[in-house]
Amino acid sequence: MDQVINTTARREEILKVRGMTKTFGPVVALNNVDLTLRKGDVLGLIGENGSGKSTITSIVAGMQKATKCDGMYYKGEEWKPSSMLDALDCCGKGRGGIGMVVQESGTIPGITVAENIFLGELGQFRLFQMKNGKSFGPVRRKKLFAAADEALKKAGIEHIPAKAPMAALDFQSRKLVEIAKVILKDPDVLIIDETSTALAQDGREILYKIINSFRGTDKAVIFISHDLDEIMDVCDTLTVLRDGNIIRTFERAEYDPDEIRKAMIGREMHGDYYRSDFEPACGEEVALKAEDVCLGESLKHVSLELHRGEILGIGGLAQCGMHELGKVLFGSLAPKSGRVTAGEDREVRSEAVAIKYGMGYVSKDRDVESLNLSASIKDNIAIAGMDKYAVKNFLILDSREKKYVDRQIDELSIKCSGRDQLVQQLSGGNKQKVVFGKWIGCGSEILILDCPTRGVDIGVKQAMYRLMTKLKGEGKAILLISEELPELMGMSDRILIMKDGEVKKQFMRSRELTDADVIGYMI
Amino acid sequence: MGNLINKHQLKNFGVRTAGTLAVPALFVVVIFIICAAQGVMVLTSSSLFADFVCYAAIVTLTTFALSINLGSGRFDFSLGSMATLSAVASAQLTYSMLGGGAGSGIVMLVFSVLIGAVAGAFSGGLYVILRIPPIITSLGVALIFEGITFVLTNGTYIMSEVQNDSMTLFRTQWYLPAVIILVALAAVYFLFDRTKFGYDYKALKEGQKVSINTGIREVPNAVWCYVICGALMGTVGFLQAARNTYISTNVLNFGSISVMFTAFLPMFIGGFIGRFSNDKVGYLLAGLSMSLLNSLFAQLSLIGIIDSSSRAIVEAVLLVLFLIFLNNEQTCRDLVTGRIFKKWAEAARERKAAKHSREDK
Amino acid sequence: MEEVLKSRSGDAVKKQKVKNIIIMLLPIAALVVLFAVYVAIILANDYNLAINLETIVNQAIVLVLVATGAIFIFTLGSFDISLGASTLFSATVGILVFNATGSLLLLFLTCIAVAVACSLLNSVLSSVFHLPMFVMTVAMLSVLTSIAGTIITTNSTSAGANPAISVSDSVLRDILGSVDTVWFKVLILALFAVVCIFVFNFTKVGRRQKFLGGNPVCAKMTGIPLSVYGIIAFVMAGIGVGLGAAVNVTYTMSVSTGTASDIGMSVFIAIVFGGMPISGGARSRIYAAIVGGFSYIILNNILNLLLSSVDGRYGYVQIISAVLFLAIVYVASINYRVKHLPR
Amino acid sequence: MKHLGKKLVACACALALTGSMAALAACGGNGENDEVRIGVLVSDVSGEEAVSFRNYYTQYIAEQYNVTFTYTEQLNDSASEIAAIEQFAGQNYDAIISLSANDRASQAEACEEAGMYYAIASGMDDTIYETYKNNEYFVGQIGPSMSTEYEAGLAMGEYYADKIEDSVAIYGAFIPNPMHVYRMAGLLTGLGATYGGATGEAIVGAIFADSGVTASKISLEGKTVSYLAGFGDSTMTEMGTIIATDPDALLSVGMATTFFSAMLNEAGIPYADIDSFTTSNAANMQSGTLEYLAGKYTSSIGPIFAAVYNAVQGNKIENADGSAISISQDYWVATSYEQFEVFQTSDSVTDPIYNKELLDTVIGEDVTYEAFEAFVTTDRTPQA
Repeated sequence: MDQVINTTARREEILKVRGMTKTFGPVVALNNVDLTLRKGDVLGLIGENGSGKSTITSIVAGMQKATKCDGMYYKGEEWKPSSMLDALDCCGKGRGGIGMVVQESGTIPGITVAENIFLGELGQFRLFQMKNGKSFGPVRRKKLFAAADEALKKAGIEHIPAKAPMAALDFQSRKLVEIAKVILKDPDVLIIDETSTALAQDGREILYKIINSFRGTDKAVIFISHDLDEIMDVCDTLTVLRDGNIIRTFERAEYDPDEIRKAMIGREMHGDYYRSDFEPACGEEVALKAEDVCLGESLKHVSLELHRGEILGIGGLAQCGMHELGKVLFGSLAPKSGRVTAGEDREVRSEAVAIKYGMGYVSKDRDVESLNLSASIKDNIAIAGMDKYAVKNFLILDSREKKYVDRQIDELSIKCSGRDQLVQQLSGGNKQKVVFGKWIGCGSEILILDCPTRGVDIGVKQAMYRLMTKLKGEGKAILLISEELPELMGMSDRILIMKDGEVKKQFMRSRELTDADVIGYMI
Repeated sequence: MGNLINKHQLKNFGVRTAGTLAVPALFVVVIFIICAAQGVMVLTSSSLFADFVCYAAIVTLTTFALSINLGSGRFDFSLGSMATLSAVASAQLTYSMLGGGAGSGIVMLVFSVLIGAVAGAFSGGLYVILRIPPIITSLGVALIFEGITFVLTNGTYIMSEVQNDSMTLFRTQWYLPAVIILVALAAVYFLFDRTKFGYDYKALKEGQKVSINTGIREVPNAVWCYVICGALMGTVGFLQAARNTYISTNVLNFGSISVMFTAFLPMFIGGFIGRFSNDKVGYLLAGLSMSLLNSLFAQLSLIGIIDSSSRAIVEAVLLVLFLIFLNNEQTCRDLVTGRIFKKWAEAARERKAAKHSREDK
Repeated sequence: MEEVLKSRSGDAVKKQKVKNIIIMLLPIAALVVLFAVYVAIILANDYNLAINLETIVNQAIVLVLVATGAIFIFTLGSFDISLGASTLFSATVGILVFNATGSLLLLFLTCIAVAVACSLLNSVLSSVFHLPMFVMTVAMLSVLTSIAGTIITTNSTSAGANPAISVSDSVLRDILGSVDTVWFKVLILALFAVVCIFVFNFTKVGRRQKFLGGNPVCAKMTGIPLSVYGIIAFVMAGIGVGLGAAVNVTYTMSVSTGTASDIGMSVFIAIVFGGMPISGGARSRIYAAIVGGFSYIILNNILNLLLSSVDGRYGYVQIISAVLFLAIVYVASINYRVKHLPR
Repeated sequence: MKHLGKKLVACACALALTGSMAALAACGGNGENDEVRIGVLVSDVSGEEAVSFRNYYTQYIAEQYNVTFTYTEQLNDSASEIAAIEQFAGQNYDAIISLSANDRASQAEACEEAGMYYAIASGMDDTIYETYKNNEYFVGQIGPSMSTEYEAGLAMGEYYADKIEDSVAIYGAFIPNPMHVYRMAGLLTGLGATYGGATGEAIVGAIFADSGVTASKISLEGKTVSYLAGFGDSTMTEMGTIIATDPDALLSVGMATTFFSAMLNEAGIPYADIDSFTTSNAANMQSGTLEYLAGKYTSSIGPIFAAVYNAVQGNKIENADGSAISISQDYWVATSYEQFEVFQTSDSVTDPIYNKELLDTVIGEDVTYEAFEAFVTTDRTPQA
């Protein structure tokens, strides 16, 4: 990676935040935080979920307002953006503002790429442009599309036509459109919030190219990621946040993964991160079986067997079909052909059947598919386990339900104010624990985990890996779908690598297995 | 509402034209077959044609209004009450000024549009201020508008206020409602497909949170939507008054609700047509189709083979059938082409094969 | 994006809890206050309290019964606009059966069976053909009103403007009259409410309904398909409609084309008035229908009394009651404000 | 929290306001003890006839006597009728006059239960009368009987029998509303047409059996008959179609003056209707093509008031065998504007035919059934 640092430019501050506090109701997300960004710098922000890193950047980028702030200065002037567009426009100056590529999808599927790129600023394409900057009249479509094509080109994205409907693009292309949208405005500060997780290698290359074009110039980048390796690789400086406070800032020379982890979680990490053994092991009995499953472009003749006491990893790029595979196995998507059976040849036709056969499914899209955010922890955990504690299999008694839920809260040590707390108020990690509690509590024998540690901080991650090991020991069958190779290699007894809807290669667990061995089969 | 991917792929002009005209053509063909079978004719005189255009205008504009907010997930029960209120208030106002003299029609139309727009602004304003789901505010607003209508008239029919030569023209001269349709179509097309407001509207509709975070101001956009709805419903109120030659004002306890239900079928048909061309044009074609259907119903009613309740059932069944088509398009297509039997056969064969292989094991 | 939210002190949480409870109790408080005002007016005017209270029950009972069952549909975040039409239709069939048999039991059973059948038709059709539930109910509204209208017109015994079927046999009228009492109505309501509360809060079905309303996608992934539970919800609503229809028959001893015409929309008002969010989900409560239904009726009665000498009072009554309705819903929803406009 | 506090305070204020209004209402109500309070049930608040009836009671009678009339809103079903009666009962009203007919039996029973006098002011119903005539609280019914309705239709039909040369259009209003059915039967008979039979009785039976009129079953020798009824989205189109055939006249059994006046005046097609003597009908007759109007006159509901008033004062009028009154009233017919004008001027809200002076002759302790009957049946049709 390019490491030229212009030391004279680095001295100059471009963005300064002093005493920023943000609260959401009773919850403090940022506590009197100071932050300084210097020209030419690529600053990494890292911290567990809820440490406040997205909060501080979203305030800087005009997405929301601070509850209290002693001062926010951009290029020496007071900085008060009213919206993200306003921040990009540098509060009316037109260029050189602050642009942010947000963590969740920042594009709108129902409209065209061009409309997304110029979202909220179509005024410039109106027929009549007045000298005082005002405009009126209809929007000229040809001009709009031409400008959008221009913008895509500028960001180095050639394969996306501006006229295409956003919905027709894949996830990565959508993210790239977002990047193009920000780059178009020539921001002097670029904020990238957890974007790279959505990108495959080629997409990441485009992103890194852009970041490097900022490095050492008069501009600067703030880069947010969960991936410690990536962030150490990309950033010149690293600031660690925890519980809304800034804990420590590391210069590149001081980088030490253990130190950084310690700063993030505020304590020493004990024991192993992943599984400690390197012997592939599993029971004889086949718990779940897919035979020649096909689903359009996503799955082509996939067959697999998952045994009791086994952790079977499925890896590949985001679009390789592995997420669809998870849903097919759980009966949530009906395969066009082929069949899925659990245990003794019992066909899995729907989620309800899957659950009856002792299956549980942790979705990648946790907030939508695995949780009912507006309901309490109790409701979420209890919903799948009613067969366990219902009297005569229909009567639900509060006392039994509470006991059941409290046991899960205890066993998974979910941090909450009580079982009646709403799930939407929990952190990502604790939300994921609730999902685990929901499926483990009801005694699932087969667990399909799709990116179970996505958006989860290190502490919880470690706890989850331990839990998986424990479950394996109890003879449960676990199918681990993940986009993170270290996790797959660290946990699985066996790894299947998928590409374009097909299983390309199988690896057995081994100490010798390396990233390089595997990646070749993914791309 | 329209499926963008399809739209993108359907570049073929022939397919687009065929898709656009398929449903209206089907209506025309079926209606003329029924006419021939029953020995009746529709649109036999110029005044009947004028009535056809006038009713088409009512349906089309109501459909425009319904689709604007419904498309954005905002349920509006107050459409009918806006139409009645603006018609009643504008009729009284116009009559007090002109006494039914020359120009009454156009003046009342202008007032009705304006009052409708104000009513819409009230409705939209209440929604953005209270920030409770629009379905609830619209219930309250409908009750309020119905109440105001009742207070203005004490529930009595509005008759002489809307019975004058000037108003008659809108019912008997087909070009007047035709002009209204065209102006309304041009206005909604321009506003929603060509302006920044329209682009913002679409962005908010498809991705509310992202749009707002980006800096699109939702509140004014929403209020303007309600204002436009109000103006459209004001026009509908006026046209109904002109066509019926009286206004029934006793609409307490949600008596005004049913107006919006008549627009569901044309809205879905229009949305379907919109996939091939433009949804606004679709609503117009659907409105014309519904009006032609109305003309047929009138003739069938005169010879005594259909009455208002059987008509309601026919329309409801059409709605359900069309929805079934929309939501099971692939199956319907397979059914028509006969491919479905092939599929069934394949599936059966597969099941059999799977069974055999299991048994073999 | 609102990353992690850390709880401040237990104190703040407690305060929030108290606030939540106040907001939750608001609809009940509103009912109590409205009731008190109503009683005060009655007593101050030297009117007969007993008769007036009976009137309230008579006016509210059908609405409340229908709304109580409808909670199951609303919980799913769905709604049924054909409830009024369904009430009319089942009452129509019910009264025909009663006229033919003279059996009270058959009246109730028929009404319930017909209403449940209508509900099933609604929900099964929409789940088999993947139709939007609401639009299906719009179509159902037309169909049921028209069919009921045709039946009533064909069998009309009325001398008035609206065709109507009435129970004219005096023996049969006496049978109906024997159960047309406040106590019987309250008993029916209480029984139904208890059943609903039980199903809603103490069975798997009820829990799943609430979960479905909160997040249908997640519910599906938890093995709770909308198609199945939607049907169950519509069946419960059907029972409420059937009971409402039968009680209406015992009260009026006739069914006309205008019967229950405003019930369909009043159900919305009642349920929201009772403090339940229109989107359903975890905050759904059975009592919302009862509290809201009675509040709405009492409010209208109060306004009618207060404005009795005003010209065009029914217009004013409706305006004021709509404004108060919006005000109460506004205050009750204060905890659930979001940045963007709700849909 | 502060925000919430404010809201709660606002709410409390609103409720306090309501409370004080309640107290206010209490002061206003029930001041005079001997005031007679009558609730009026209506199922139509929109039509001109309904409005003039209402004005006669609330603006004339209420001024002349110590009476208050309270009108209900439009009652669409039996439940709302009973609820209205119960509300009146709860407020200690003395009597109910019913112009609404969703379910008269239930009305009568509800009134009996509440101990309020009950009277029917329009659309006489013999079944109801026979059932409840000995009921203590049933005052009786005065208004056009079904045979009067039949006669009204018959007169119109006879008037037009010779005038129709080629074609006639008939509007059946809200058939199978019995009132409209009887008028229709009369009309067809008068024209010399048949519908499942030639006699009035047969026609009534046929229409009820069909629960409506089927156009093709009407037969009028040598002439074309077109028929429409009801009011819906296609009604105006149907009327337009009929007008295009240029019929000799449109004969209506009700509501045509409301729905079709504008169209018919403009097309120059003569029409006849059974409605009431309102200003707009006067205009239709003077400058439009309305040429025949049978109608109730505004103060025709005067006698039933007198009967109710007597009953409330303790002088319930009963016939020899102790049953309630049941007297039919006839329609007036205008076939020229002059005649119409006479009707209008001789019976208005400010100067009605049944004015106080006249009504006082049948109000009091010693009014006999015979005197009352004679009073109602006396022909008071104004002469030009």
